[in-house]
Amino acid sequence: MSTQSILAAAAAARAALYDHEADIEGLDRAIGDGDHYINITRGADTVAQMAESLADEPPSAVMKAIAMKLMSTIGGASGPLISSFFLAAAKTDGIDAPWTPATVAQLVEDGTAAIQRRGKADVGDKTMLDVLIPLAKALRENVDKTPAELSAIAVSAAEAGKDATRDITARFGRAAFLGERAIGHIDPGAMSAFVITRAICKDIS
Amino acid sequence: MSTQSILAAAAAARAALYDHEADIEGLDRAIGDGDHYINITRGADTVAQMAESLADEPPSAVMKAIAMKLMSTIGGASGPLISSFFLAAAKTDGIDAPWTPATVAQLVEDGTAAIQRRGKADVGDKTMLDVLIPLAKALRENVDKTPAELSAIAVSAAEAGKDATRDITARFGRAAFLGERAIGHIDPGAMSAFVITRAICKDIS
Amino acid sequence: MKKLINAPDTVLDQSLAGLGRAHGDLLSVHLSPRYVTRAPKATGKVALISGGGSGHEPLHAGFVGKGMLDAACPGEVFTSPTPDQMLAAAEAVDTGAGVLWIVKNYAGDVMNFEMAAEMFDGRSETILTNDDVAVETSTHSQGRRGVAATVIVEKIVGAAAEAGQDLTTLKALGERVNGRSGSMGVALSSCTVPAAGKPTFELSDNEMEFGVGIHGEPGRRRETLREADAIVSDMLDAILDDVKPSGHVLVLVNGMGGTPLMELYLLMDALARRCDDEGLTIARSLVGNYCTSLEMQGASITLTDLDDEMVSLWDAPVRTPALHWG
Amino acid sequence: MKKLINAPDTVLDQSLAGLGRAHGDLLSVHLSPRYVTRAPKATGKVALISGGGSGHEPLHAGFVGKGMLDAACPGEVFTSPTPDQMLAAAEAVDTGAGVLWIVKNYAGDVMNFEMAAEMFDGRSETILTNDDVAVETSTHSQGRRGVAATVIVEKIVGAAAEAGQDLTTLKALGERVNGRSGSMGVALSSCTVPAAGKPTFELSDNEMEFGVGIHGEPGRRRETLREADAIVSDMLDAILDDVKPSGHVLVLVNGMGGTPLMELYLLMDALARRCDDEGLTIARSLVGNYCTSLEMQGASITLTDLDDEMVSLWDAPVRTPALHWG
Ligand SMILES: Nc1ncnc2c1ncn2[C@@H]1O[C@H](COP(=O)(O)OP(=O)(O)O)[C@@H](O)[C@H]1O
Ligand SMILES: Nc1ncnc2c1ncn2[C@@H]1O[C@H](COP(=O)(O)OP(=O)(O)O)[C@@H](O)[C@H]1O
Ligand SMILES: [Mg+2]
Ligand SMILES: [Mg+2]
Ligand SMILES: [Mg+2]
Ligand SMILES: [Mg+2]
Repeated sequence: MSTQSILAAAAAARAALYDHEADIEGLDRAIGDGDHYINITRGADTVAQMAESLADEPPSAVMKAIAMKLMSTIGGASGPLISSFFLAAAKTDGIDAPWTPATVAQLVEDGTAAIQRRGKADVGDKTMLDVLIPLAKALRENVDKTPAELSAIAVSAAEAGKDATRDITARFGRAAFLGERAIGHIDPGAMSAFVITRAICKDIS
Repeated sequence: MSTQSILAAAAAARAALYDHEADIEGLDRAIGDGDHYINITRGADTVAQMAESLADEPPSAVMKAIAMKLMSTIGGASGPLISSFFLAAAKTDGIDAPWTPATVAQLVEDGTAAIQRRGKADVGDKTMLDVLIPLAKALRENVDKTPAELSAIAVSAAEAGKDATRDITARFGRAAFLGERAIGHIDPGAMSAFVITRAICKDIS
Repeated sequence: MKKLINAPDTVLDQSLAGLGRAHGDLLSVHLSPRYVTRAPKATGKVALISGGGSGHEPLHAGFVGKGMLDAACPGEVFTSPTPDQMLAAAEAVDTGAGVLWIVKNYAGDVMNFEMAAEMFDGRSETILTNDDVAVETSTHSQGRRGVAATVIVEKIVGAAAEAGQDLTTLKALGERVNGRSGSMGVALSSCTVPAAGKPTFELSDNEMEFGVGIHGEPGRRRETLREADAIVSDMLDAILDDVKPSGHVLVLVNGMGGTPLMELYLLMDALARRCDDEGLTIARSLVGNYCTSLEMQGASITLTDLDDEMVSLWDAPVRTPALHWG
Repeated sequence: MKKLINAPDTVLDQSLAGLGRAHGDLLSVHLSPRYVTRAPKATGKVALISGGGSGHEPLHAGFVGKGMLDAACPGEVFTSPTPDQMLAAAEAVDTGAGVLWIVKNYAGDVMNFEMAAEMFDGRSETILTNDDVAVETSTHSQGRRGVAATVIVEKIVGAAAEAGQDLTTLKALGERVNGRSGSMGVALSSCTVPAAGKPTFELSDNEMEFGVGIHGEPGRRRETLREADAIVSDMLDAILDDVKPSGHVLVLVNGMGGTPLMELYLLMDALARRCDDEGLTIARSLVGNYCTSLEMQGASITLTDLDDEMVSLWDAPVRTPALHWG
């Protein structure tokens, strides 16, 4: 994947987030503090603003620049987590070579591991990791598929992960303070991770 | 009028005020600060509580005791004005002799003059005086009528005075701060003065 | 009505009791009749007594203490206190040097304090504050309303009393401070008097009351809610129509009770930018809830044209629940 | 949404600018990145830095000044600040004696401060406050929320830093104060995040949220609004289930932003009566808006089990916009 495609993917993700304002905001208002949509779109807007100046950089530099910028832009819980993702992605093996499905799998694995190191959470804790960990696994297990097949598999894995957050209590994030009252609501960070994944996959296929 | 009748009149006035909560309160909310009903009924309740202990006192002592008690109970603008009324009434000529229509006229004149001295307002300023000054005048001009006739005249005078406050701006009281916006609302103090007058007159006739 | 209270008729006494529990080092609370006095009693100075309807907290009881008031008389919510309260307060705090009544210009307050002054045996003088420029005076015999500048009068005159100035001088000083001050307020929502149980007035979702009084009385006009900069500009224009400061000013950005500090500081910024444009130097300022209207959302701006004596009296030490410095 | 602002995205900078204009004698405001520092810079002492999402004013920037914080980092409303702000603040205020980060226990704050600490070249330690007893810890890996006791930690540790105590001692002191404190809050109405434009949650006319968080997060239960005495009793019971004070306590009756002082003092009275019954002596108290949630109506109670050192550090001089004494 070229820098061009990374920036196109970011633009697609941003547009998709805008389309899901009500969902994402509503979920964080229900079991968080209502700002996740604002935080995540502030990040997406910032990346959009950087796009032009990054157009001629290699993917590793793009990822690093995005990471540093998001670190100082998003804030909240999602800020350090998302910027950790990009910081790790910048160092993924083969990032500046032509991308294969294995590169994508590796990048998502590296990014997801960085989020786990920073936030200490795991699958089943009702966070964005419920989308990212199954997504990374699905990508790794299907690196031999065509991009279109891989996209479809990725979206299903992300969607299942997102849906799984509905029926559990949270152990991390603000929803953890809610105990049983969080049950019945999808985690807002899982929702935004799913929306982004689906938008990027659509863009690819 | 005996002490008994004074206390009965106070009870009748109190009951009538209770019946007009919405009117009086609404008017002070519209062109004042919304507390006139509370202030005036706090006064009426206090007099009701004193009734038993005053039953054997002469009218002058009853009026004086009510004045002092209301002075420390009502507060606001109406408190000092109403207690000035009773303080003056306590000294009205012939207050402790059997009352004639002339005694009543004199009492209302004395009380009204005391309110004018304390508050500096006059007829046409959109206050309780728009009821009291015409009332005093009507009583004085009709001292030769029967109590029933006098009552009817008094109620008409009070009502006309009350209604006249609707179409004028205020020069005293909180409504004065409203300028033209006070037009269209009856003055709350005029309303309560009318309600009290009518209740007492009904009680007499 | 949503309030953290037990019952409308116990609000005032229980709130005063809490004030006493929180600030026993600065003041004493008396409940029958209701008045709050500085503790311990001052000696050899003119005693400053203020008071008015409750619901404007910290005004006035929150300003009782060294360097400010000797006593405050709280009335029922938005209802003037009564002469017996004022008389008891005066008898408690008079040191023989006389009593100065500081009274906001409302018919009820004026008449009740007047009755108290007539009943009081000692010497006393009265300062009437009437800083609210919202309502024009010309057509009204009573003059303007007294609002947040009362805090400034109480602080400055309080410092002068502490410094030993006599009754006549203090009255003149207070009148000077009041005369050099102007205030203007806006409301975004109504307040609810506990005993009434419903809002004093109604504003629709995009409306504000420009020139609102501190009891929720209407002001100059009802208008569409606009940007803070535009509102502050109109407020300042209204004040500057009246007060004509030459150089150094004190500004008070005062919350009505339900507006958060974040917004009050934002108003301070807007006001400071306008003052820069006008060539006015903000020499002293105060931002917070000082003269409130229960839980009303809104704010007022007060501007006082300072002179050197006023600045040094403003800076003098004060030890009260709500103002504390030096 | 009714607010005195210009636009949701300028609220924070304009509010900070106003803070700077009002308190130029105590602090300096920096906008890019955003942090507020004590002015002038202190010398030879451990630097205390706190921060968190905005909307809790005066927390934290209102506590910058002599005897309390050296710097505060305000994030967007209810959103943790970012590591670049913390790093810039640390570089500005570090005297060489090290930096103590005072952080409320929320995932976002913890992670962002953690990143800043990793990036900062000097020595630093962290105190996490987690005084909110509303949400039980057992089932949650993150522990409890940090709320109003943060003010008490900042004051007491601030005084100790001013007295020259070293980084390790200060960290231990802060953890002791936090560990001996418990808080519980209730909301009668929601707050509205400016950028969101609508209330964070809905309560019907007779409901309250018992155990609400300072971002409008739900707490223990939604229930019918009751008398203040009953609510305070339940709040104190919840705190005493956790903090077991033996004798002298500090109480903080904290307004959430939209509740008037009259009600807060009434809660103080209710609390004081309960403390009398429990044999607890209220040795120190604070009543007012200190750790707010924008314009939310509601209040919290914090109780700290005092020891002698804590009392004398509490009484030590402090010069900040929101706390000023001694
Ligand atoms: N420790 C964690 N690990 C992974 N994800 C987390 C963690 N804590 C929070 N999150 C995610 O962050 C989301 C909330 O982000 P956001 O609303 O932007 O921040 P905040 O909670 O500070 O307001 C949650 O929905 C959850 O998915
Ligand atoms: N100077 C005055 N002279 C006569 N009546 C007055 C004067 N000022 C006010 N009033 C009367 O008092 C009424 C308001 O009383 P109330 O609401 O109890 O007191 P407040 O205005 O202090 O809240 C007005 O409606 C008016 O009739
Ligand atoms: Mg959130
Ligand atoms: Mg009234
Ligand atoms: Mg009144
Ligand atoms: Mg947040």
